[in-house]
Amino acid sequence: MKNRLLWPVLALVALLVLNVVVTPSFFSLRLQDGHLYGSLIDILRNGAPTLLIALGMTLVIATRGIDLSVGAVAAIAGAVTCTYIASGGDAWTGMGLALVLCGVLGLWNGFLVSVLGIQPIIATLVLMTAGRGIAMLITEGQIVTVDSPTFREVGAGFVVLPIAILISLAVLGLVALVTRRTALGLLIESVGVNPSASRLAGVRARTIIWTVYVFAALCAAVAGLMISSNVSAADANNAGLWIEMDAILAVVIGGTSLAGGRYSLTGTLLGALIIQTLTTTVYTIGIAPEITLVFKAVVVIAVCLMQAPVRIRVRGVRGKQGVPA
Amino acid sequence: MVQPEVSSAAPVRSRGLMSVPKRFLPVIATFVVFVATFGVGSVRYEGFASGQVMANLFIDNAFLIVLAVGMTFVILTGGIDLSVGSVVALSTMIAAAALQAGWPVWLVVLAVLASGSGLGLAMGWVIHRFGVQPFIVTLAGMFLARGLCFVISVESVSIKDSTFRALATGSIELPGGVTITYGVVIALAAVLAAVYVLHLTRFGRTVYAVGGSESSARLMGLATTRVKIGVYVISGFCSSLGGLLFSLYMLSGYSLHAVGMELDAIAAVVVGGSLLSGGVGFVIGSVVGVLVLGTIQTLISFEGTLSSWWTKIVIGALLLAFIALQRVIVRRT
Amino acid sequence: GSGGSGDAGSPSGNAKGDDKITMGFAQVGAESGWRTANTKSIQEEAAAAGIELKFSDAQQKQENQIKAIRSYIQQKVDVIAFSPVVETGWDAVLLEAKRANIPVILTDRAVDSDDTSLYKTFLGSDFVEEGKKAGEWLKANAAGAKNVVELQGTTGAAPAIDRKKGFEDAIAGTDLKVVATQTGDFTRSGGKQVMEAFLKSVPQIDVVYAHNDDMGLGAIEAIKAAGKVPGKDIKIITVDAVKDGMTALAAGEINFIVECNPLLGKQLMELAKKVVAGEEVPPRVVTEEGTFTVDQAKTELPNRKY
Amino acid sequence: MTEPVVDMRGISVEFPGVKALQEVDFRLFPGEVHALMGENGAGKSTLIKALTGVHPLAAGQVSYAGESVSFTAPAEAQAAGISTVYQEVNLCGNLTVAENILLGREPRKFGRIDGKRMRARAAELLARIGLHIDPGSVLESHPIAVQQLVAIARAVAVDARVLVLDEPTSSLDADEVAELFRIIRVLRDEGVAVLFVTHFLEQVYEISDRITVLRNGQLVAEHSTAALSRIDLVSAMLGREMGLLEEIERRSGTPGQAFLVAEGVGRKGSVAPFDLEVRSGEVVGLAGLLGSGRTEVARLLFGADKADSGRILVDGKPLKLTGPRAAIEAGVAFSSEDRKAEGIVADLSVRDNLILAMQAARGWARPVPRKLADELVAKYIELLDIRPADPDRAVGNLSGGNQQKVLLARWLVTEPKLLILDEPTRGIDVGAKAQIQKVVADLAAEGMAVLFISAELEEVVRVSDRVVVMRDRHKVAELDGDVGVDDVMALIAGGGDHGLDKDVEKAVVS
Ligand SMILES: Nc1ncnc2c1ncn2[C@@H]1O[C@H](COP(=O)(O)OP(=O)(O)OP(=O)(O)O)[C@@H](O)[C@H]1O
Ligand SMILES: Nc1ncnc2c1ncn2[C@@H]1O[C@H](COP(=O)(O)OP(=O)(O)OP(=O)(O)O)[C@@H](O)[C@H]1O
Ligand SMILES: [Mg+2]
Ligand SMILES: [Mg+2]
Repeated sequence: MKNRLLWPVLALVALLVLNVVVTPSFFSLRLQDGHLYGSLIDILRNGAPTLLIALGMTLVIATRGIDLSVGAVAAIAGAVTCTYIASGGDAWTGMGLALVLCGVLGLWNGFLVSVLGIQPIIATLVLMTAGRGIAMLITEGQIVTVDSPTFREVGAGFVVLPIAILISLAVLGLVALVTRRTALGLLIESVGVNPSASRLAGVRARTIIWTVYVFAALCAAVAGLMISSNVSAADANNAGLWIEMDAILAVVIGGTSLAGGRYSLTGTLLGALIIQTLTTTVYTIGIAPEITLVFKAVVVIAVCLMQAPVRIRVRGVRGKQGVPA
Repeated sequence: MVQPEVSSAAPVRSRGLMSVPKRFLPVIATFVVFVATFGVGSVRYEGFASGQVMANLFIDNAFLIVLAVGMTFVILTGGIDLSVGSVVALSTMIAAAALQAGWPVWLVVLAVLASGSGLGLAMGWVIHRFGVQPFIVTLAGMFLARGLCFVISVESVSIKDSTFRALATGSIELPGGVTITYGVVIALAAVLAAVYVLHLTRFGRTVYAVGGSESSARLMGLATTRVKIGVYVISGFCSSLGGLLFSLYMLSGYSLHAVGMELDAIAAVVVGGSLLSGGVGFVIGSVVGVLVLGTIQTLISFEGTLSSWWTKIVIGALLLAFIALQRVIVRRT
Repeated sequence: GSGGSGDAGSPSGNAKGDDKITMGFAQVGAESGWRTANTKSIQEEAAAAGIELKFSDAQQKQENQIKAIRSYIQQKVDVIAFSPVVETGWDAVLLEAKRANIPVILTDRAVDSDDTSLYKTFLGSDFVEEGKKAGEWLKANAAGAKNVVELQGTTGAAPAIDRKKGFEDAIAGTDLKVVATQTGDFTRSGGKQVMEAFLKSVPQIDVVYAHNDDMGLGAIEAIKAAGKVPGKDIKIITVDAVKDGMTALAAGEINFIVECNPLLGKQLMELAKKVVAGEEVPPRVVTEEGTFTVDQAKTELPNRKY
Repeated sequence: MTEPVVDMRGISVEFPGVKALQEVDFRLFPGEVHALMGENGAGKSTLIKALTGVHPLAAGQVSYAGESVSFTAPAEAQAAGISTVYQEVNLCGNLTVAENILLGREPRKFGRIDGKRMRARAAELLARIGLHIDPGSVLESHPIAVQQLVAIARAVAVDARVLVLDEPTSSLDADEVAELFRIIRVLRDEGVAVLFVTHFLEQVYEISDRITVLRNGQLVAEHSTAALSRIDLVSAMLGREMGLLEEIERRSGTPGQAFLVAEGVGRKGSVAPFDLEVRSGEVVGLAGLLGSGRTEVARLLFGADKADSGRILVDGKPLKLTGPRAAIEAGVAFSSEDRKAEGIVADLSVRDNLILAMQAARGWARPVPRKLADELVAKYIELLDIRPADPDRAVGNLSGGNQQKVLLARWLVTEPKLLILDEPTRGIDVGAKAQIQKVVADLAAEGMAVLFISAELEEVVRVSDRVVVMRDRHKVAELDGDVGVDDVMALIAGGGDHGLDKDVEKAVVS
């Protein structure tokens, strides 16, 4: 695993170097109103929601699942909170409400997957479609703008570093701690690698699967709060749009297989950073919008070829070393 | 205590109750649910139960059927192809731009099909040769194809070619006054060809074998390389063919066409009873899957008064109702 | 504000003797607050005019719009109206409508078809004109500003293309120069992210031209975070004039907004009645839209509904 | 003798961290049955895979039919006439039996596969090895033994010059083995070279002409079978004398309370209601032919399948068996016969696999302390001689026999009150098998109840205090203490008719 992370790291470094070459001041940081200011900080802050969602996604994927609904759930979280605040409510209560509601949505996903046995991609597709409708229902299709200093902190606030990335890193640390210090990681992986063997070994596969979907939904909820807090508005339509793809991509770049089983949280962190750096790079080095996607495609291919377990089979040695009879 | 003798001969035989093999069940269940929904629609909405509504289901989804066919191959091997939607857009773009530049129709068709298949080949090769996960490779393919659209033109390009127009507007009269388009015929031909390839050729059987267990298939001496790359070529080909049908449907090339259509195609395949893990599923199932999605759309438009958000919620709910019913039927039997 | 050009039609049905006009309206989707206001206006005005409205949301997909129009043809509505997602690709379905003798009204955006008999009239804004207005104002109020950064709408989307074009045309030949342009996907967070990057990579930014208010609002956040004053250090011009944008304008954070009016409902219903009654209508009806400066915004803001 | 058809010289194969084969020479002659012997992990399967192009060679040379070859894929070896049954059943469970037999060489008509002829041909090939199942049925629906037979049918379906069989008999009982040997003899007489791997010494002496012994990836000896006594063979394999086999004549004779009592437990379509009692401190053997329902009995008792009649009492109290967890909580453990699909968690390490059941029982919040895990792993690696003795190696990379040992260890560490072992010694070498039997006996002596299922009748009779006989999905008898193999055999075969064909047919053809 360690070795495989080398390549994502190199990819990240390569992207950063590219930026510095084009924009020499890319690494420069300065203190602005008591917090750090610079491109690197932007990458961290804007990458925080993706990272958070990717963390939840990592565990879901480790159980052989996938969660397409995270983007919609993020939108719902933002919608609930902003609508609540806009109607005169308190920010903390609003966020609490959002988390509870999204937790319920996670339970729903987990129910479809682990109890009804519906394939994860289609089970979560239901909420992916309907969820955005629910978010719009809550906001009535409008962008709900709020003016709440408390709420602003989540996505746009700073304690030297952006609060958003601090939250994401804290969750990363927590997940790492919980899955590696308890047996949860082992059980998740065993369910992902061989569900029937795990069941026969007495693993509560159902509960575990259920748990990871709830966790993914909660991650998505917090990410949704960050996204809407960052602009102090809930945009039910666009908040978290396609973020599920970014999250899955982050997980996959990080070396976790979509087939389930072994997962790497560090890999996911790297993957999320690579994706956000890529986006920022596009803006910073001034790639024309028309060729942005081509540029992204090239980078993604390069990253995955770099980390690919190259299948070159060394066959030349044969024959040369034949043992004399 | 139960006497062992009482039921002595009984237990062994009860497995024969179903005359249909178990693996057809999901497809049949999907079909049953599809018919039921159509029935509900007919009762609820005036004019729903007409032949033309059924025909429109095919007309409006011909391209999706073709995409789902290609996707079925990929999913059967346990892979996934996220590039299909973008390749559709690229195909419409190439077709429109080339026609505008005055290329002859046959050359345009050839160029579109070749570029789609070529991209599929490239992706398949990378997936196989470097052992990269299909998800990333085809996602890159998705970016690339969509990006190339923008490179060709940011604006939409109208198709003015008379042959295309004739094909697009022409229709075939079926008994009962129902008309279908040429696109439907092409889509159905693609379905038949896919069924033939999957079930009656070695290539097709190997597709199933690879999906069942790739390592076993390799040890059994099957041509796994050819199949693993081949399915992406097929999917690429189907995407570009779907793209051609789409350009007939739209008579335009546009870089924002078919955004997210890959998810529709995947959903259709999965709703049709295929397993994403590979090895299980049928092309016919995918076709029924497309019809299911189409019916949901039709129901929505017949309902006619849903607000934008309720539209999304109802689509989700109907999708859920479908798969839940399908599960119930599969479990009961 | 919107204003009716014709007289208010009588709400009591049409000339053919049907008791009620049925209109099928195929909306693009609900991708923005602007669009939602547009939908709402149409729904409300239809009710007020006594027109039965069949409404469908295409979820931003042209094929869905086509399907919806087909189903309206099947359902034999009296008139079809829709906002085309994109200008190409409507000939086939419009021909079907024509064959079925159902008149069609376009809103928001024209279609690119040689056969103008396919639709009766087109009601909507002119995106190129909007871009031009933005450019003209800037030319007149540049005051030494040179470097413009542009926040584009979704790449490939019609408003984005046209607003870019109109703006470029207007500032051509002046000192003004678009030094960086990037898509912000019409969203606030998109606008903010892009602006953040611009603030670091572009040495001197005088003006931000955003294709809609939302991106402009995002840019304001980014500018504030960089320690600059939006509206002063960096001038901001946007298009749309939704409520949030007008609020910012009134607060002086935005300098100028070109209106793009979503409240077409009333005009549309009037046109529909005429069309169904077989009256002549002009082939192009431009919605009334203005522009707002900071001062105008202060007076207009209280009346803003969307 | 004539020229060898396969001549491998100085073969070395390396995996990351393991030298699986070091300079091994191997020759295979036409018309001979050659047994490849060695302990678990000795490198037998690796040698076979090196021959057929699955693993690249680090060094060495292969010549086939007099020419130097270097196969890069199994397909090439197969095309050249080397037909192979690999150790784990390597077929596609999602396809039908007929397809599995004929994949890649389906009969065709006008270029398309002729389904009817395919099924007919498959039925013919199945009949040839004495298996009467519906060729149109899905492979997955058959027990592992049937799958093994299907794999054999596939291998003998082609005209090959070399037939390689890697532990083809590990799940088979006497009748099928006899049938297989009949076919092997026919092929041998036609001049086919047969390479055969097994851990059953009797089978080696019954069928093979020559023996090659590997140990720790190195060649130890190549002999003609006649010239090598069993004792010598075993010590060549183990590298030491072997005395254990005789020792486990253990019959405690003091079973305690009835731990588990099944009353009229049965399941429609799988096994007729039966009564069964397992007492603490005794080993109950389950004997029967392929498809007689032993596995089904085990699964019902464990809750892996739901019974639809009868009830189960544990310690005198009725137990509501909602699933495996309920059984585990009641102190029942079950090791499945299908180690690939239901046993190992391939990507996880030996350590993780070993503590999995224990961990699952403790719940996620109370991880097995690292120190305890290491102690347990060290203990069982030593006790069962798991090789390589590396707790961090992924279990999927272990040899088949060693995987089986890890599985067994997984359940032993949970110290269950009743241990249900379905084919626990499948693919286990002689030395380790004796070790496992001894462990089972010791556990019983310490008060554990054991339900022991094995295709090898001798083994069942040797370890069991009581033998329950299954036939045609019915429990037909319960035999006490000192029964002989022959007594059980008579019961298994039932009223004299040839059990196998009929039973399987009845069971599978629907
Ligand atoms: N793919 C692999 N990766 C790493 N090590 C492997 C792999 N396959 C086999 N080995 C190692 O090579 C050695 C030889 O294994 P092999 O499977 O050949 O043993 P075997 O003699 O067939 O044993 P058994 O009787 O248990 O089947 C073992 O130590 C095993 O762990
Ligand atoms: N999952 C299944 N689906 C359908 N049929 C099955 C399934 N599992 C087993 N069977 C059938 O049940 C029969 C009994 O199998 P079982 O595994 O109980 O036999 P057994 O006595 O354990 O023999 P062995 O383990 O040697 O195969 C088999 O012949 C098979 O046809
Ligand atoms: Mg082996
Ligand atoms: Mg069995």
